[in-house]
Amino acid sequence: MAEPSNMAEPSNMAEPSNMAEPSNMADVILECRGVNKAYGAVRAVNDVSLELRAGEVLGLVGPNGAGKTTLVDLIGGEQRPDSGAITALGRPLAGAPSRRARVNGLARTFQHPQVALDLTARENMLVGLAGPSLATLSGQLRELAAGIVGAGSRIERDAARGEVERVAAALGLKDIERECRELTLGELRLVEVGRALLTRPALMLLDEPFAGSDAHGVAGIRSAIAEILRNGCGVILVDHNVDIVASLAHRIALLNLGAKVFDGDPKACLASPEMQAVYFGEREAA
Amino acid sequence: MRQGGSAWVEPIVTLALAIAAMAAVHGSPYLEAVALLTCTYAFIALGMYLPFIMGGALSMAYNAYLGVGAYALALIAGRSDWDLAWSLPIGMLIAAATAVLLGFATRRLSGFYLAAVTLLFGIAFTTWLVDAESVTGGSGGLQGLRVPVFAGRPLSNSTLVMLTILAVWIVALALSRLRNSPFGVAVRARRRAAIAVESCGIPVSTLTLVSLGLGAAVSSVGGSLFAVANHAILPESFAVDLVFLCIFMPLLGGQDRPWGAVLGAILVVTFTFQLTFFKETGSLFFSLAVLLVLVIAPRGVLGYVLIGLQKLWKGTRGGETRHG
Amino acid sequence: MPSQLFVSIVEIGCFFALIALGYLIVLYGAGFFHFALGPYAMFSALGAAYWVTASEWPLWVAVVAGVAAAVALSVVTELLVVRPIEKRVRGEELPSLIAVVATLFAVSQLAGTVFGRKPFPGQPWMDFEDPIEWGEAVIGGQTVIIVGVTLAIFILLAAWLRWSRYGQWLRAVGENQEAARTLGFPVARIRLAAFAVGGLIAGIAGPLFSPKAGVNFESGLSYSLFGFIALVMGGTGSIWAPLAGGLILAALQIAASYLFGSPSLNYATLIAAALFFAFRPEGLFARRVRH
Amino acid sequence: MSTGLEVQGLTVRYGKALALDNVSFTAQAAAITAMVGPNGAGKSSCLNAIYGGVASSGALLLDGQDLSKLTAMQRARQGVALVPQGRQLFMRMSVRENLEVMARLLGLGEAEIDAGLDRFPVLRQRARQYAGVLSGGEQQMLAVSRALMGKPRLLLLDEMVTGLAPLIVRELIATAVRMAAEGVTVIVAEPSIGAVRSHTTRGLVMLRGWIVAEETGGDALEAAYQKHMGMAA
Repeated sequence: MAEPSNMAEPSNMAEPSNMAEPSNMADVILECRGVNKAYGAVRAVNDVSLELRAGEVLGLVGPNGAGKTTLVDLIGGEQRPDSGAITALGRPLAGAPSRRARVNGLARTFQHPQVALDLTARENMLVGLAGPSLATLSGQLRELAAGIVGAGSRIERDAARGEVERVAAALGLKDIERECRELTLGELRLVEVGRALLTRPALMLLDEPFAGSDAHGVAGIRSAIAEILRNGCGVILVDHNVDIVASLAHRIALLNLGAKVFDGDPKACLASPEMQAVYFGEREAA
Repeated sequence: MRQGGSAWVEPIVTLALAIAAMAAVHGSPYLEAVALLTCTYAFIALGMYLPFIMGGALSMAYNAYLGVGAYALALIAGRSDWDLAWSLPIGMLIAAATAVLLGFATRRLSGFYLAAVTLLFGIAFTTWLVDAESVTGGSGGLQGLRVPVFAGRPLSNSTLVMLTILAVWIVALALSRLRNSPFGVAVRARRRAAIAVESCGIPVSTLTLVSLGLGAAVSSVGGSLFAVANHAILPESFAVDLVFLCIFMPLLGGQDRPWGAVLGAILVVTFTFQLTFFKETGSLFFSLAVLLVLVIAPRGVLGYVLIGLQKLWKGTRGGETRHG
Repeated sequence: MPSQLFVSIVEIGCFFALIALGYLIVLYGAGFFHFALGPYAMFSALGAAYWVTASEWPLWVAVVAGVAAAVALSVVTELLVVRPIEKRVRGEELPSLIAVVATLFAVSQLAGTVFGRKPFPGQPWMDFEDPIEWGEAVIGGQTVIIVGVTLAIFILLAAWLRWSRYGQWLRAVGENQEAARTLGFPVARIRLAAFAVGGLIAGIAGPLFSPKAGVNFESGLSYSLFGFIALVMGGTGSIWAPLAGGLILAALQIAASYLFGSPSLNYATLIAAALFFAFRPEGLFARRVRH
Repeated sequence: MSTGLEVQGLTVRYGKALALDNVSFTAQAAAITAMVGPNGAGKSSCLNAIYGGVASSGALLLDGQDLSKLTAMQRARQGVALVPQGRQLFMRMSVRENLEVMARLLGLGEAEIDAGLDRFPVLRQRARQYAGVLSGGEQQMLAVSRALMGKPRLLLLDEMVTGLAPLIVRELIATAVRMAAEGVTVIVAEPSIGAVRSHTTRGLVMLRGWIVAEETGGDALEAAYQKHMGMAA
């Protein structure tokens, strides 16, 4: 996909927002109340409160060191907050990432795709489908026996057969029998989204899905987000490409130095003095 | 997840090979002894296949699980009149419990730390075998084990060999099926993307403990077999260097299928005991072969054999690709 | 505890400390626990003993040859085994762990094949006609040599890390490998130097200690394991941490065997390792820097 | 002195990720070229690729001499200097040792190390302390002094002033301006143009591994940047 000359506008420039507005009556699927996290003297997340509704895309933006990654880890369960509350579907988010996925319907992708490169795309996505059945010890033992006998696996029941292929097709992923080491970065990200979708989440966390992607990769993720919304999930989209996030999100939360400095309409956010200050620095007395 | 006709090729071909092996060794006491030793090693290597080759958890206490299987049989044989067949489930249970407890105690460890602690456990186990005179018969081990009874008559060596080769075939086939089942896929995904498996709601620590337990149980069967075949056991037979041999079997044989572990066992016994040419240098040649495979040919012997067969198969079938 | 045991604590402690120091240097240079250091020490000790007894070489020539062999083995391991595997599988720990475990096994088999599979007594470097008395304990020539050489190695190495070009670069890479790579340090050559120095230290430790305990082709495994635990106990915070770790592990092992009989040495080591790995993996002298 | 740097078709990949996609530009000598763009736009990949710490493909001509065949150490000895993003200091080594390890990389001696300590007074005062105990601004001065030890022809400054107090920002920018005045080719990469607006001759806007705009003068550069970020008023 060689552009004639890289001086030309890349074709993926921000198109006008075409996301369907979420019904504001939808229930709140994620709520952060006064969340704090500090490492020694550094306050990585500083009294952040935000919420997310089903079918809504919340953009989370801000420069490096603004606290985005820490907030994502707090929600995902990789880190524990010092204070404040994070609740999903009304239940407090607690415990290991696996418990949060099981109890609160939380799924996520990773900035550097966490995909087993020696397995095929189908097998990697199958792990998502297998999530509910392998969530408990008894489930694992049942699947172990079914695996040996070669029959009786809940995951491979007729209803599930073809589920992986359907989600892959919906995301535009072709030939999922290829080993993931042969896939492009954009395709790997689609595998992660597919794996996450197959756990039937209520909330999807996308961590810098555009980083290092070419225009084709970016387009792939844009259509993937539409597919996620068709599944009724809420999406938290974390990325540096503010222009693309603005074109996809219903709302944007701007973080700077650990604090939420803006939360509202994407267009308003782009034109806001806070965004101006964060991305262009205070006007110097030239 | 099977691909039509080809699902039956694997069991049929491997069963045929197993039967061929039975026929080849039948009647010659020396070959039968070599076959029994190979099967013992195969059981340990197959026991490591699930947690280590598939799951990536290099726990190195497999000499202990082998020892548990062997001493369980020896104690039942020597100190009770139960049918020796009971030693299999008992040995497997104790080995699985040991593996799960050790796995739980080391759940936060990985890589070098996990390898070091489990190796130390293996060394401590061998020391305990010599130290706990009352239980294990100390350095003299346990001698004169009674011959098991099978279908009314004492089990002859030839029958034992056939049953054992069949058992290895069953375990390897079961693991091969398991490898492609959802459970197996989750374990294989854990090796390089544990965070992703965790984020799908699957507690990785439980997955590891289940794998370790099953692996230890399979290895303990090898121990029971070893005790029956030799009618006596000594602590030295369960020293830690056995573990090194067994780690390298699936690597040399081929990681992509459990049959690689069985082939690895055959290669090890051939290098270290069988060929007079190697005599003293057997293990050295084997260890250098392992290094060569690790650096240059990671798919191992079986891996490249299968690639060759596939090319051949594709060649004859006019280029239509077939996934084995 | 009889004071003679303190002497053996110091002797064994120095040996563990040297192996742990070898681990630390390779950890600095390559960010990697070099599990094959034990067999290098064994190979050097076994080689020296074999060349003196079987080939009648003078002691010094045999020891130097042993040390040279250890350095060569360590360098070959990096160039032919670890580096190609790490290049193929970037950022995964298991393949390089398997590589060094395979190397550990291969070097042991090599020694067994070349020098034979029966144990050898080590050749003492120096004997006193009338050993020093210290309380009821008796301190022989070899003990003094062990302590002296160990301290000399620690001091020389500290100076090398402090003043020499490669020594400073090694500390820098150990401190922040990403920075060293970004700034264009010759990371590959620094890694090789670390492997060579690690091999050198292990190569000296082998024949230094073997007069006290003898050596056979299978000793390498326990040298590697105990050296690794001494490193973890001591921590990686300073060049002297391995010395502390080695002495503590030796004291623990000797106290356990004195109090509960020799089998308990392995039990005590297992329990100590499990506790340290679980609760204090960064060791006693951890790295602390204000971020 | 230097006539400038010419970059042709520079591409950087980290595994499958495309960080820099076939980028070409020129930076004049004795001038400051500013490179602006959000995090992840490829600015650091570009400067690291020019310095050589990161593998890349494409041609790099400094005063007509092609650097792309040289290792980073060789380029540094040819007068390419980098103040990396995040400073990349050795925290548990002293201020002097941080200069020493670099001096030895460049094949320099005690004279250059002493000159390095004297470039900013705080470095001489705290020469024996660990770099980790210095404040952010002081650490940045150490990183800058480290880069200037080899009397560079090409100076690459990667987010040198981000997050620092205005007083220190002014001092560091003054140093950059002074180097440019002495004929050095200076390239400054910053997420926001604020600090270098008035000193910029040529400017590039980078987005997703591309150069999407090339302007002359700081104000034109900022306007182009705002437009591409969809923030034009």
